[in-house]
Amino acid sequence: MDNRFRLEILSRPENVGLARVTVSAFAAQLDPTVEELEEVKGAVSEAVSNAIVHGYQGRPDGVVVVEGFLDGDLLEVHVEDRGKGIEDVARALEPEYTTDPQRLGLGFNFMRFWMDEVEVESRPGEGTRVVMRKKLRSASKG
Amino acid sequence: MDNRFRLEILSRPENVGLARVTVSAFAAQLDPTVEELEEVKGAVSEAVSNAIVHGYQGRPDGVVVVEGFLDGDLLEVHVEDRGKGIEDVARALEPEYTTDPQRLGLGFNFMRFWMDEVEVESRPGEGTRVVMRKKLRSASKG
Amino acid sequence: MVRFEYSEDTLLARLFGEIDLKVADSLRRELESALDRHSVNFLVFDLSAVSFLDSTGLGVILGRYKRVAEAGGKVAFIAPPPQVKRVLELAGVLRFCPLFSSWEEARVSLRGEACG
Amino acid sequence: MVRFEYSEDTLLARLFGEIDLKVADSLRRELESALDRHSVNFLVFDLSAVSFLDSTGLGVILGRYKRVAEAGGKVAFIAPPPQVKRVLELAGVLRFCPLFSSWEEARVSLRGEACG
Ligand SMILES: Nc1ncnc2c1ncn2[C@@H]1O[C@H](COP(=O)(O)OP(=O)(O)O)[C@@H](O)[C@H]1O
Ligand SMILES: Nc1ncnc2c1ncn2[C@@H]1O[C@H](COP(=O)(O)OP(=O)(O)O)[C@@H](O)[C@H]1O
Repeated sequence: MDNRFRLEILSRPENVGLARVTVSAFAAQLDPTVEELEEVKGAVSEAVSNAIVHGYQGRPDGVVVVEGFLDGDLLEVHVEDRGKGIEDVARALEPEYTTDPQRLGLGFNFMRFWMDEVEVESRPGEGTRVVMRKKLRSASKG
Repeated sequence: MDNRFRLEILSRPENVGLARVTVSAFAAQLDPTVEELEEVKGAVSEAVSNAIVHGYQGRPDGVVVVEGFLDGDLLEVHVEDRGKGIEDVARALEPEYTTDPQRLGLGFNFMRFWMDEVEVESRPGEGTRVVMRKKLRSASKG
Repeated sequence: MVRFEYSEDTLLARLFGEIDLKVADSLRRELESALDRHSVNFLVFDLSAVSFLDSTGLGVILGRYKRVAEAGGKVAFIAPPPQVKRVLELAGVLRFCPLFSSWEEARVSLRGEACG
Repeated sequence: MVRFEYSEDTLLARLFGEIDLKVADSLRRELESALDRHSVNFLVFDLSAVSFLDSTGLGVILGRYKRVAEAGGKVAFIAPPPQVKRVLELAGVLRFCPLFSSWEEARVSLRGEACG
Protein backbone atom coordinates (compact mmCIF):
# COMPACT_ATOMS: atom_id res chain seq x y z
CA MET A 1 0.00 0.00 0.00
CA ASP A 2 1.61 3.23 -1.11
CA ASN A 3 -0.36 5.76 0.91
CA ARG A 4 -3.67 6.16 2.68
CA PHE A 5 -5.74 8.57 4.75
CA ARG A 6 -8.90 8.54 6.84
CA LEU A 7 -11.11 11.62 7.19
CA GLU A 8 -14.06 11.87 9.54
CA ILE A 9 -16.49 14.72 8.95
CA LEU A 10 -19.92 15.70 10.25
CA SER A 11 -23.01 15.28 8.07
CA ARG A 12 -23.27 18.95 7.19
CA PRO A 13 -23.74 20.32 3.68
CA GLU A 14 -20.60 22.49 3.90
CA ASN A 15 -18.44 19.41 4.47
CA VAL A 16 -19.09 17.91 1.03
CA GLY A 17 -16.54 20.38 -0.34
CA LEU A 18 -14.07 19.48 2.43
CA ALA A 19 -14.25 15.82 1.40
CA ARG A 20 -13.77 16.73 -2.27
CA VAL A 21 -10.73 18.87 -1.53
CA THR A 22 -9.05 16.23 0.66
CA VAL A 23 -9.61 13.32 -1.74
CA SER A 24 -8.52 15.45 -4.66
CA ALA A 25 -5.29 16.60 -2.94
CA PHE A 26 -4.61 12.95 -2.07
CA ALA A 27 -5.27 11.69 -5.61
CA ALA A 28 -3.11 14.51 -6.96
CA GLN A 29 -0.09 12.71 -5.46
CA LEU A 30 -0.30 10.38 -8.49
CA ASP A 31 -0.19 13.40 -10.82
CA PRO A 32 -3.43 12.57 -12.68
CA THR A 33 -4.95 14.66 -15.46
CA VAL A 34 -7.28 17.55 -14.65
CA GLU A 35 -10.18 15.56 -16.08
CA GLU A 36 -9.45 12.53 -13.90
CA LEU A 37 -9.30 14.74 -10.81
CA GLU A 38 -12.64 16.28 -11.72
CA GLU A 39 -14.16 12.83 -12.11
CA VAL A 40 -12.86 11.76 -8.70
CA LYS A 41 -14.23 14.95 -7.13
CA GLY A 42 -17.58 14.36 -8.80
CA ALA A 43 -17.84 10.79 -7.49
CA VAL A 44 -16.86 11.82 -3.95
CA SER A 45 -19.38 14.63 -4.01
CA GLU A 46 -22.18 12.20 -4.93
CA ALA A 47 -21.27 9.62 -2.30
CA VAL A 48 -20.82 12.13 0.54
CA SER A 49 -23.99 14.04 -0.38
CA ASN A 50 -25.90 10.73 -0.30
CA ALA A 51 -24.53 9.93 3.16
CA ILE A 52 -25.72 13.33 4.43
CA VAL A 53 -29.06 13.57 2.61
CA HIS A 54 -30.21 9.93 2.66
CA GLY A 55 -28.05 8.26 5.30
CA TYR A 56 -28.52 10.89 8.01
CA GLN A 57 -31.59 12.53 6.42
CA GLY A 58 -30.30 16.01 7.07
CA ARG A 59 -29.26 15.43 10.73
CA PRO A 60 -26.04 17.48 11.07
CA ASP A 61 -24.35 15.34 13.75
CA GLY A 62 -23.81 12.09 11.88
CA VAL A 63 -20.24 11.04 11.09
CA VAL A 64 -19.21 10.39 7.49
CA VAL A 65 -15.94 8.52 7.06
CA VAL A 66 -13.97 9.06 3.88
CA GLU A 67 -10.91 6.89 3.30
CA GLY A 68 -8.41 6.96 0.47
CA PHE A 69 -5.85 4.38 -0.64
CA LEU A 70 -3.19 4.64 -3.30
CA ASP A 71 -1.62 1.45 -4.58
CA GLY A 72 0.50 1.87 -7.69
CA ASP A 73 -1.71 3.81 -10.09
CA LEU A 74 -4.92 2.66 -8.40
CA LEU A 75 -7.01 5.03 -6.29
CA GLU A 76 -9.59 3.53 -3.95
CA VAL A 77 -12.05 5.71 -2.05
CA HIS A 78 -14.46 4.54 0.66
CA VAL A 79 -17.38 6.65 1.83
CA GLU A 80 -19.21 5.31 4.86
CA ASP A 81 -22.10 6.41 7.03
CA ARG A 82 -23.84 4.85 10.02
CA GLY A 83 -27.22 6.14 8.96
CA LYS A 84 -30.47 4.78 7.60
CA GLY A 85 -29.09 2.22 5.18
CA ILE A 86 -30.62 1.09 1.88
CA GLU A 87 -33.42 -1.52 1.73
CA ASP A 88 -32.86 -2.55 -1.87
CA VAL A 89 -29.40 -1.73 -3.20
CA ALA A 90 -30.05 -3.07 -6.71
CA ARG A 91 -33.05 -0.77 -7.03
CA ALA A 92 -31.11 2.21 -5.60
CA LEU A 93 -28.53 1.77 -8.33
CA GLU A 94 -31.11 2.07 -11.13
CA PRO A 95 -30.92 5.29 -13.17
CA GLU A 96 -33.40 7.91 -11.98
CA TYR A 97 -34.48 5.89 -8.96
CA THR A 98 -34.73 8.20 -5.98
CA THR A 99 -36.64 8.29 -2.70
CA ASP A 100 -36.57 12.10 -2.70
CA PRO A 101 -38.67 13.84 -5.37
CA GLN A 102 -36.40 16.94 -5.17
CA ARG A 103 -33.47 14.83 -6.45
CA LEU A 104 -32.59 13.30 -9.80
CA GLY A 105 -31.72 9.73 -8.84
CA LEU A 106 -28.48 10.05 -10.82
CA GLY A 107 -25.93 9.98 -7.98
CA PHE A 108 -24.93 6.34 -8.35
CA ASN A 109 -24.93 6.70 -12.15
CA PHE A 110 -22.45 9.53 -11.91
CA MET A 111 -20.24 7.55 -9.52
CA ARG A 112 -20.25 4.57 -11.87
CA PHE A 113 -19.55 6.73 -14.87
CA TRP A 114 -16.64 8.56 -13.27
CA MET A 115 -14.97 5.68 -11.47
CA ASP A 116 -13.95 2.26 -12.86
CA GLU A 117 -15.72 0.27 -10.16
CA VAL A 118 -18.37 1.10 -7.56
CA GLU A 119 -19.50 -1.31 -4.86
CA VAL A 120 -22.30 -0.54 -2.40
CA GLU A 121 -22.69 -2.40 0.88
CA SER A 122 -25.64 -1.42 3.04
CA ARG A 123 -27.81 -2.69 5.86
CA PRO A 124 -31.05 -0.96 6.79
CA GLY A 125 -30.66 0.70 10.18
CA GLU A 126 -26.87 0.24 10.22
CA GLY A 127 -25.47 2.31 7.41
CA THR A 128 -23.92 2.32 3.97
CA ARG A 129 -20.46 1.95 2.55
CA VAL A 130 -19.56 2.88 -1.01
CA VAL A 131 -16.24 1.57 -2.36
CA MET A 132 -14.95 3.19 -5.54
CA ARG A 133 -11.86 2.37 -7.57
CA LYS A 134 -10.18 4.17 -10.43
CA LYS A 135 -6.91 3.67 -12.27
CA LEU A 136 -5.23 7.02 -12.78
CA ARG A 137 -2.87 7.41 -15.69
CA SER A 138 -0.23 9.86 -14.59
CA ALA A 139 -0.38 13.15 -16.51
CA SER A 140 3.40 13.55 -16.57
CA LYS A 141 4.34 9.93 -17.28
CA GLY A 142 1.90 10.02 -20.22
CA MET B 1 -19.26 23.29 18.57
CA ASP B 2 -20.01 24.47 15.02
CA ASN B 3 -18.03 21.97 12.99
CA ARG B 4 -15.13 19.57 13.32
CA PHE B 5 -13.10 16.99 11.42
CA ARG B 6 -10.49 14.35 12.11
CA LEU B 7 -7.85 13.42 9.55
CA GLU B 8 -5.44 10.51 9.94
CA ILE B 9 -2.44 10.46 7.62
CA LEU B 10 0.79 8.48 7.38
CA SER B 11 4.11 10.04 8.37
CA ARG B 12 5.23 10.64 4.79
CA PRO B 13 6.66 13.91 3.49
CA GLU B 14 4.01 14.18 0.74
CA ASN B 15 1.23 14.20 3.34
CA VAL B 16 2.24 17.53 4.87
CA GLY B 17 0.55 19.23 1.92
CA LEU B 18 -2.55 17.05 2.36
CA ALA B 19 -2.86 18.22 5.97
CA ARG B 20 -2.42 21.86 4.91
CA VAL B 21 -5.08 21.60 2.22
CA THR B 22 -7.63 19.94 4.51
CA VAL B 23 -7.17 22.36 7.41
CA SER B 24 -7.23 25.30 5.06
CA ALA B 25 -10.46 24.16 3.32
CA PHE B 26 -11.97 23.64 6.78
CA ALA B 27 -10.89 27.06 8.08
CA ALA B 28 -12.15 28.63 4.85
CA GLN B 29 -15.70 27.85 6.02
CA LEU B 30 -15.33 30.90 8.30
CA ASP B 31 -14.38 33.02 5.29
CA PRO B 32 -11.06 34.28 6.72
CA THR B 33 -8.64 36.59 4.95
CA VAL B 34 -6.01 35.19 2.57
CA GLU B 35 -3.32 36.15 5.08
CA GLU B 36 -5.04 34.32 7.94
CA LEU B 37 -5.39 31.20 5.81
CA GLU B 38 -1.70 31.36 4.95
CA GLU B 39 -0.82 31.64 8.62
CA VAL B 40 -2.96 28.63 9.47
CA LYS B 41 -1.35 26.65 6.64
CA GLY B 42 2.09 27.65 7.86
CA ALA B 43 1.39 26.54 11.44
CA VAL B 44 -0.07 23.20 10.29
CA SER B 45 2.93 22.62 8.05
CA GLU B 46 5.33 23.11 10.97
CA ALA B 47 3.43 20.85 13.37
CA VAL B 48 2.90 18.02 10.87
CA SER B 49 6.51 18.20 9.62
CA ASN B 50 7.69 17.93 13.24
CA ALA B 51 5.52 14.85 13.81
CA ILE B 52 7.07 13.19 10.75
CA VAL B 53 10.68 14.32 11.14
CA HIS B 54 11.08 14.26 14.93
CA GLY B 55 8.15 12.17 16.19
CA TYR B 56 8.56 9.28 13.76
CA GLN B 57 12.13 10.15 12.73
CA GLY B 58 11.46 9.56 9.05
CA ARG B 59 9.61 6.21 9.49
CA PRO B 60 6.84 6.39 6.84
CA ASP B 61 4.26 4.21 8.64
CA GLY B 62 3.49 6.32 11.70
CA VAL B 63 0.03 7.85 12.00
CA VAL B 64 -0.37 11.61 12.38
CA VAL B 65 -3.79 12.76 13.56
CA VAL B 66 -4.93 16.23 12.58
CA GLU B 67 -8.17 17.52 14.07
CA GLY B 68 -9.99 20.78 13.45
CA PHE B 69 -12.73 22.49 15.44
CA LEU B 70 -14.69 25.61 14.58
CA ASP B 71 -16.57 27.35 17.39
CA GLY B 72 -17.92 30.76 16.47
CA ASP B 73 -14.94 32.57 14.99
CA LEU B 74 -12.39 30.39 16.80
CA LEU B 75 -10.37 27.78 14.94
CA GLU B 76 -8.64 25.08 16.97
CA VAL B 77 -6.23 22.61 15.37
CA HIS B 78 -4.69 19.56 17.04
CA VAL B 79 -1.70 17.73 15.56
CA GLU B 80 -0.82 14.49 17.31
CA ASP B 81 1.74 11.74 16.85
CA ARG B 82 2.49 8.56 18.78
CA GLY B 83 6.20 8.88 18.18
CA LYS B 84 9.33 9.64 20.12
CA GLY B 85 8.01 12.45 22.32
CA ILE B 86 9.93 15.44 23.67
CA GLU B 87 12.15 15.21 26.77
CA ASP B 88 12.13 18.90 27.62
CA VAL B 89 9.22 20.81 26.11
CA ALA B 90 10.30 24.20 27.50
CA ARG B 91 13.66 23.81 25.83
CA ALA B 92 12.11 22.61 22.55
CA LEU B 93 10.08 25.82 22.42
CA GLU B 94 13.20 28.03 22.59
CA PRO B 95 14.04 29.88 19.37
CA GLU B 96 16.69 28.10 17.30
CA TYR B 97 16.74 25.06 19.56
CA THR B 98 16.83 21.94 17.38
CA THR B 99 18.03 18.37 17.73
CA ASP B 100 18.69 18.16 13.99
CA PRO B 101 21.57 20.29 12.63
CA GLN B 102 19.93 20.33 9.18
CA ARG B 103 16.98 22.26 10.62
CA LEU B 104 16.51 25.82 11.89
CA GLY B 105 14.80 25.25 15.23
CA LEU B 106 12.13 27.80 14.23
CA GLY B 107 9.11 25.50 13.85
CA PHE B 108 7.53 26.26 17.21
CA ASN B 109 8.35 29.96 16.79
CA PHE B 110 6.47 30.04 13.51
CA MET B 111 3.48 28.25 15.05
CA ARG B 112 3.38 30.71 17.93
CA PHE B 113 3.72 33.68 15.63
CA TRP B 114 0.96 32.54 13.28
CA MET B 115 -1.55 31.28 15.80
CA ASP B 116 -2.91 33.03 18.93
CA GLU B 117 -2.14 30.15 21.29
CA VAL B 118 0.05 27.06 21.05
CA GLU B 119 0.12 24.32 23.68
CA VAL B 120 2.47 21.34 23.54
CA GLU B 121 1.84 18.14 25.49
CA SER B 122 4.42 15.41 25.15
CA ARG B 123 5.71 12.28 26.88
CA PRO B 124 8.97 10.66 25.86
CA GLY B 125 8.21 7.33 24.19
CA GLU B 126 4.50 8.04 23.88
CA GLY B 127 4.10 10.96 21.54
CA THR B 128 3.32 14.62 21.17
CA ARG B 129 0.19 16.70 20.80
CA VAL B 130 0.21 20.30 19.65
CA VAL B 131 -2.95 22.33 20.25
CA MET B 132 -3.23 25.62 18.34
CA ARG B 133 -5.96 28.25 18.50
CA LYS B 134 -6.65 31.27 16.35
CA LYS B 135 -9.51 33.73 16.13
CA LEU B 136 -10.38 34.37 12.51
CA ARG B 137 -12.00 37.64 11.60
CA SER B 138 -14.27 36.94 8.67
CA ALA B 139 -13.11 38.61 5.46
CA SER B 140 -16.64 39.38 4.29
CA LYS B 141 -18.10 40.43 7.64
CA GLY B 142 -15.16 42.84 8.03
CA MET C 1 -23.81 31.48 -5.93
CA VAL C 2 -26.23 33.37 -8.21
CA ARG C 3 -26.83 36.84 -9.63
CA PHE C 4 -29.88 37.74 -11.70
CA GLU C 5 -30.54 39.99 -14.65
CA TYR C 6 -34.08 40.44 -15.89
CA SER C 7 -35.22 42.16 -19.07
CA GLU C 8 -38.51 41.84 -20.95
CA ASP C 9 -39.60 38.23 -20.35
CA THR C 10 -36.11 36.76 -19.89
CA LEU C 11 -34.46 35.87 -16.59
CA LEU C 12 -30.70 35.42 -16.79
CA ALA C 13 -29.31 33.52 -13.77
CA ARG C 14 -25.55 33.82 -13.55
CA LEU C 15 -24.39 30.96 -11.30
CA PHE C 16 -20.88 31.02 -9.86
CA GLY C 17 -18.69 28.91 -7.58
CA GLU C 18 -19.36 25.32 -6.52
CA ILE C 19 -22.99 24.33 -7.01
CA ASP C 20 -23.45 21.44 -4.61
CA LEU C 21 -25.31 20.48 -1.42
CA LYS C 22 -23.81 23.42 0.47
CA VAL C 23 -25.66 25.98 -1.65
CA ALA C 24 -28.60 23.82 -2.85
CA ASP C 25 -31.27 25.11 -0.45
CA SER C 26 -30.44 28.77 -0.76
CA LEU C 27 -30.01 28.53 -4.54
CA ARG C 28 -33.45 26.87 -4.81
CA ARG C 29 -34.97 29.66 -2.71
CA GLU C 30 -33.29 32.41 -4.73
CA LEU C 31 -34.40 30.92 -8.04
CA GLU C 32 -37.96 30.36 -6.83
CA SER C 33 -38.24 33.88 -5.50
CA ALA C 34 -36.88 35.37 -8.75
CA LEU C 35 -39.45 33.30 -10.68
CA ASP C 36 -42.16 34.51 -8.29
CA ARG C 37 -41.20 38.16 -8.82
CA HIS C 38 -40.96 38.14 -12.61
CA SER C 39 -43.00 36.92 -15.51
CA VAL C 40 -40.50 34.60 -17.21
CA ASN C 41 -40.78 33.10 -20.67
CA PHE C 42 -37.07 32.40 -21.02
CA LEU C 43 -34.87 31.21 -18.19
CA VAL C 44 -31.18 31.27 -19.11
CA PHE C 45 -28.47 29.82 -16.86
CA ASP C 46 -25.02 31.33 -17.39
CA LEU C 47 -22.70 28.56 -16.14
CA SER C 48 -19.40 30.09 -17.24
CA ALA C 49 -18.31 30.85 -13.65
CA VAL C 50 -19.38 27.52 -12.13
CA SER C 51 -16.29 25.71 -10.85
CA PHE C 52 -18.07 22.49 -9.85
CA LEU C 53 -21.51 20.95 -10.39
CA ASP C 54 -22.86 17.64 -9.08
CA SER C 55 -26.24 15.89 -9.30
CA THR C 56 -27.53 17.78 -6.23
CA GLY C 57 -26.79 21.12 -7.90
CA LEU C 58 -28.18 19.94 -11.23
CA GLY C 59 -31.34 18.83 -9.43
CA VAL C 60 -31.91 22.39 -8.24
CA ILE C 61 -31.46 23.72 -11.79
CA LEU C 62 -33.72 21.12 -13.40
CA GLY C 63 -36.41 21.63 -10.76
CA ARG C 64 -36.67 25.22 -11.98
CA TYR C 65 -36.60 24.02 -15.59
CA LYS C 66 -39.73 22.00 -14.77
CA ARG C 67 -41.55 24.98 -13.33
CA VAL C 68 -40.74 27.22 -16.29
CA ALA C 69 -41.51 24.52 -18.92
CA GLU C 70 -44.84 23.68 -17.27
CA ALA C 71 -45.81 27.33 -17.53
CA GLY C 72 -44.98 27.25 -21.25
CA GLY C 73 -41.57 28.89 -20.88
CA LYS C 74 -38.17 27.87 -22.24
CA VAL C 75 -34.74 27.22 -20.73
CA ALA C 76 -31.19 27.46 -22.10
CA PHE C 77 -27.61 27.21 -20.84
CA ILE C 78 -24.55 29.35 -21.51
CA ALA C 79 -20.87 28.42 -21.58
CA PRO C 80 -20.41 25.56 -19.08
CA PRO C 81 -16.75 24.72 -18.32
CA PRO C 82 -15.74 21.12 -19.25
CA GLN C 83 -16.65 19.47 -15.89
CA VAL C 84 -20.03 21.20 -15.83
CA LYS C 85 -20.74 20.37 -19.47
CA ARG C 86 -20.03 16.68 -18.82
CA VAL C 87 -22.59 16.68 -16.00
CA LEU C 88 -25.22 18.22 -18.31
CA GLU C 89 -24.42 15.69 -21.04
CA LEU C 90 -24.45 12.72 -18.68
CA ALA C 91 -27.86 13.75 -17.36
CA GLY C 92 -29.15 14.09 -20.91
CA VAL C 93 -29.99 17.76 -20.42
CA LEU C 94 -28.37 18.82 -23.68
CA ARG C 95 -30.75 16.58 -25.61
CA PHE C 96 -33.62 18.86 -24.72
CA CYS C 97 -32.07 22.26 -23.92
CA PRO C 98 -29.87 24.38 -26.17
CA LEU C 99 -26.39 25.47 -25.20
CA PHE C 100 -24.92 28.82 -26.22
CA SER C 101 -21.38 30.05 -25.99
CA SER C 102 -22.36 33.54 -24.81
CA TRP C 103 -25.27 35.63 -23.61
CA GLU C 104 -25.14 37.59 -26.87
CA GLU C 105 -25.46 34.40 -28.89
CA ALA C 106 -28.25 33.15 -26.61
CA ARG C 107 -30.23 36.37 -26.94
CA VAL C 108 -30.21 36.24 -30.72
CA SER C 109 -31.34 32.65 -31.22
CA LEU C 110 -33.24 32.14 -28.00
CA ARG C 111 -36.80 32.66 -29.13
CA GLY C 112 -36.50 29.97 -31.80
CA GLU C 113 -34.45 27.36 -29.98
CA ALA C 114 -34.80 27.26 -26.18
CA CYS C 115 -36.27 24.12 -24.67
CA GLY C 116 -39.57 23.82 -22.84
CA MET D 1 10.81 22.69 -7.59
CA VAL D 2 13.97 24.35 -9.02
CA ARG D 3 15.49 25.42 -12.34
CA PHE D 4 19.00 26.80 -12.64
CA GLU D 5 20.67 29.45 -14.76
CA TYR D 6 24.41 29.96 -14.53
CA SER D 7 26.48 32.74 -16.02
CA GLU D 8 29.94 33.97 -15.10
CA ASP D 9 30.16 33.37 -11.35
CA THR D 10 26.45 33.69 -10.60
CA LEU D 11 24.03 30.82 -9.99
CA LEU D 12 20.36 31.76 -10.29
CA ALA D 13 18.07 29.18 -8.66
CA ARG D 14 14.46 29.69 -9.70
CA LEU D 15 12.35 27.87 -7.10
CA PHE D 16 8.71 27.12 -7.82
CA GLY D 17 5.73 25.44 -6.15
CA GLU D 18 5.47 24.46 -2.49
CA ILE D 19 8.86 24.31 -0.78
CA ASP D 20 8.25 22.03 2.19
CA LEU D 21 9.22 18.60 3.56
CA LYS D 22 7.97 16.88 0.41
CA VAL D 23 10.67 18.44 -1.76
CA ALA D 24 13.31 19.19 0.90
CA ASP D 25 15.64 16.24 0.24
CA SER D 26 15.62 16.50 -3.52
CA LEU D 27 15.93 20.29 -3.44
CA ARG D 28 18.95 19.98 -1.13
CA ARG D 29 20.54 17.47 -3.52
CA GLU D 30 19.86 19.62 -6.59
CA LEU D 31 21.31 22.73 -4.98
CA GLU D 32 24.37 20.90 -3.68
CA SER D 33 25.06 19.34 -7.06
CA ALA D 34 24.69 22.70 -8.85
CA LEU D 35 27.13 24.22 -6.34
CA ASP D 36 29.51 21.29 -6.94
CA ARG D 37 29.39 21.78 -10.71
CA HIS D 38 29.91 25.54 -10.82
CA SER D 39 32.23 28.04 -9.26
CA VAL D 40 29.73 30.33 -7.52
CA ASN D 41 30.40 33.75 -6.06
CA PHE D 42 26.77 34.86 -6.14
CA LEU D 43 23.85 32.58 -5.35
CA VAL D 44 20.49 34.19 -6.16
CA PHE D 45 17.17 32.59 -5.25
CA ASP D 46 14.25 33.68 -7.42
CA LEU D 47 11.24 33.07 -5.15
CA SER D 48 8.58 34.69 -7.34
CA ALA D 49 6.97 31.34 -8.24
CA VAL D 50 7.06 29.84 -4.73
CA SER D 51 3.47 29.27 -3.56
CA PHE D 52 4.34 28.15 -0.03
CA LEU D 53 7.45 28.09 2.17
CA ASP D 54 7.85 26.73 5.70
CA SER D 55 10.81 26.39 8.09
CA THR D 56 11.80 23.05 6.56
CA GLY D 57 12.08 24.63 3.11
CA LEU D 58 13.83 27.68 4.48
CA GLY D 59 16.31 25.37 6.24
CA VAL D 60 17.31 23.90 2.87
CA ILE D 61 17.83 27.38 1.42
CA LEU D 62 19.83 28.67 4.40
CA GLY D 63 21.97 25.54 4.48
CA ARG D 64 23.17 26.49 0.99
CA TYR D 65 23.60 30.10 2.10
CA LYS D 66 26.03 28.81 4.72
CA ARG D 67 28.09 26.88 2.17
CA VAL D 68 28.34 29.82 -0.21
CA ALA D 69 29.08 32.37 2.53
CA GLU D 70 31.77 30.19 4.08
CA ALA D 71 33.48 30.06 0.68
CA GLY D 72 33.39 33.87 0.51
CA GLY D 73 30.36 34.07 -1.79
CA LYS D 74 27.17 36.10 -1.49
CA VAL D 75 23.45 35.32 -1.50
CA ALA D 76 20.37 37.33 -2.46
CA PHE D 77 16.64 36.80 -2.94
CA ILE D 78 14.24 37.91 -5.65
CA ALA D 79 10.54 38.76 -5.47
CA PRO D 80 9.05 36.56 -2.72
CA PRO D 81 5.21 36.57 -2.63
CA PRO D 82 3.74 37.87 0.68
CA GLN D 83 3.61 34.50 2.54
CA VAL D 84 7.19 33.69 1.54
CA LYS D 85 8.43 37.15 2.43
CA ARG D 86 6.90 36.88 5.89
CA VAL D 87 8.80 33.63 6.47
CA LEU D 88 12.07 35.30 5.44
CA GLU D 89 11.37 38.27 7.72
CA LEU D 90 10.35 36.12 10.67
CA ALA D 91 13.56 34.11 10.39
CA GLY D 92 15.59 37.34 10.23
CA VAL D 93 17.00 36.48 6.81
CA LEU D 94 16.28 39.92 5.41
CA ARG D 95 18.53 41.47 8.04
CA PHE D 96 21.57 39.90 6.40
CA CYS D 97 20.57 39.23 2.76
CA PRO D 98 19.32 41.75 0.20
CA LEU D 99 15.98 41.41 -1.52
CA PHE D 100 15.44 42.49 -5.13
CA SER D 101 12.23 42.88 -7.06
CA SER D 102 13.61 41.35 -10.26
CA TRP D 103 16.58 39.49 -11.69
CA GLU D 104 17.48 42.60 -13.70
CA GLU D 105 17.58 44.70 -10.55
CA ALA D 106 19.56 42.00 -8.72
CA ARG D 107 22.15 41.75 -11.49
CA VAL D 108 22.86 45.45 -11.41
CA SER D 109 23.35 45.92 -7.69
CA LEU D 110 24.46 42.41 -6.78
CA ARG D 111 28.18 42.82 -6.62
CA GLY D 112 27.87 45.66 -4.09
CA GLU D 113 25.07 44.41 -1.89
CA ALA D 114 24.65 40.65 -1.63
CA CYS D 115 25.15 39.07 1.78
CA GLY D 116 27.84 36.63 2.78
N1 LIG E 1 -25.86 6.62 1.94
C1 LIG E 1 -27.14 6.30 1.72
N2 LIG E 1 -27.96 5.98 2.75
C2 LIG E 1 -29.26 5.65 2.54
N3 LIG E 1 -29.82 5.61 1.31
C3 LIG E 1 -29.06 5.92 0.24
C4 LIG E 1 -27.70 6.28 0.38
N4 LIG E 1 -27.21 6.52 -0.85
C5 LIG E 1 -28.22 6.33 -1.71
N5 LIG E 1 -29.34 5.96 -1.07
C6 LIG E 1 -30.65 5.62 -1.68
O1 LIG E 1 -30.46 5.34 -3.05
C7 LIG E 1 -31.26 6.21 -3.86
C8 LIG E 1 -30.55 6.52 -5.16
O2 LIG E 1 -29.37 7.26 -4.92
P1 LIG E 1 -28.75 8.20 -6.05
O3 LIG E 1 -28.61 7.42 -7.32
O4 LIG E 1 -27.52 8.81 -5.53
O5 LIG E 1 -29.86 9.32 -6.31
P2 LIG E 1 -30.38 10.53 -5.42
O6 LIG E 1 -29.36 10.84 -4.38
O7 LIG E 1 -30.54 11.63 -6.41
O8 LIG E 1 -31.69 10.10 -4.82
C9 LIG E 1 -31.51 7.42 -2.99
O9 LIG E 1 -32.68 8.13 -3.38
C10 LIG E 1 -31.65 6.79 -1.61
O10 LIG E 1 -32.93 6.25 -1.40
N1 LIG F 1 6.40 15.98 17.25
C1 LIG F 1 7.62 15.95 17.84
N2 LIG F 1 8.14 14.81 18.35
C2 LIG F 1 9.36 14.79 18.91
N3 LIG F 1 10.15 15.88 19.04
C3 LIG F 1 9.69 17.06 18.57
C4 LIG F 1 8.43 17.16 17.96
N4 LIG F 1 8.24 18.45 17.60
C5 LIG F 1 9.35 19.12 17.98
N5 LIG F 1 10.24 18.29 18.57
C6 LIG F 1 11.55 18.66 19.16
O1 LIG F 1 11.56 20.07 19.36
C7 LIG F 1 12.67 20.65 18.66
C8 LIG F 1 12.32 22.04 18.21
O2 LIG F 1 11.27 22.00 17.23
P1 LIG F 1 11.10 23.16 16.17
O3 LIG F 1 11.07 24.47 16.89
O4 LIG F 1 9.90 22.85 15.33
O5 LIG F 1 12.42 23.16 15.30
P2 LIG F 1 12.98 22.10 14.23
O6 LIG F 1 11.84 21.25 13.73
O7 LIG F 1 13.54 22.96 13.17
O8 LIG F 1 14.02 21.29 14.92
C9 LIG F 1 12.98 19.68 17.56
O9 LIG F 1 14.30 19.80 17.08
C10 LIG F 1 12.70 18.33 18.22
O10 LIG F 1 13.81 17.91 19.01
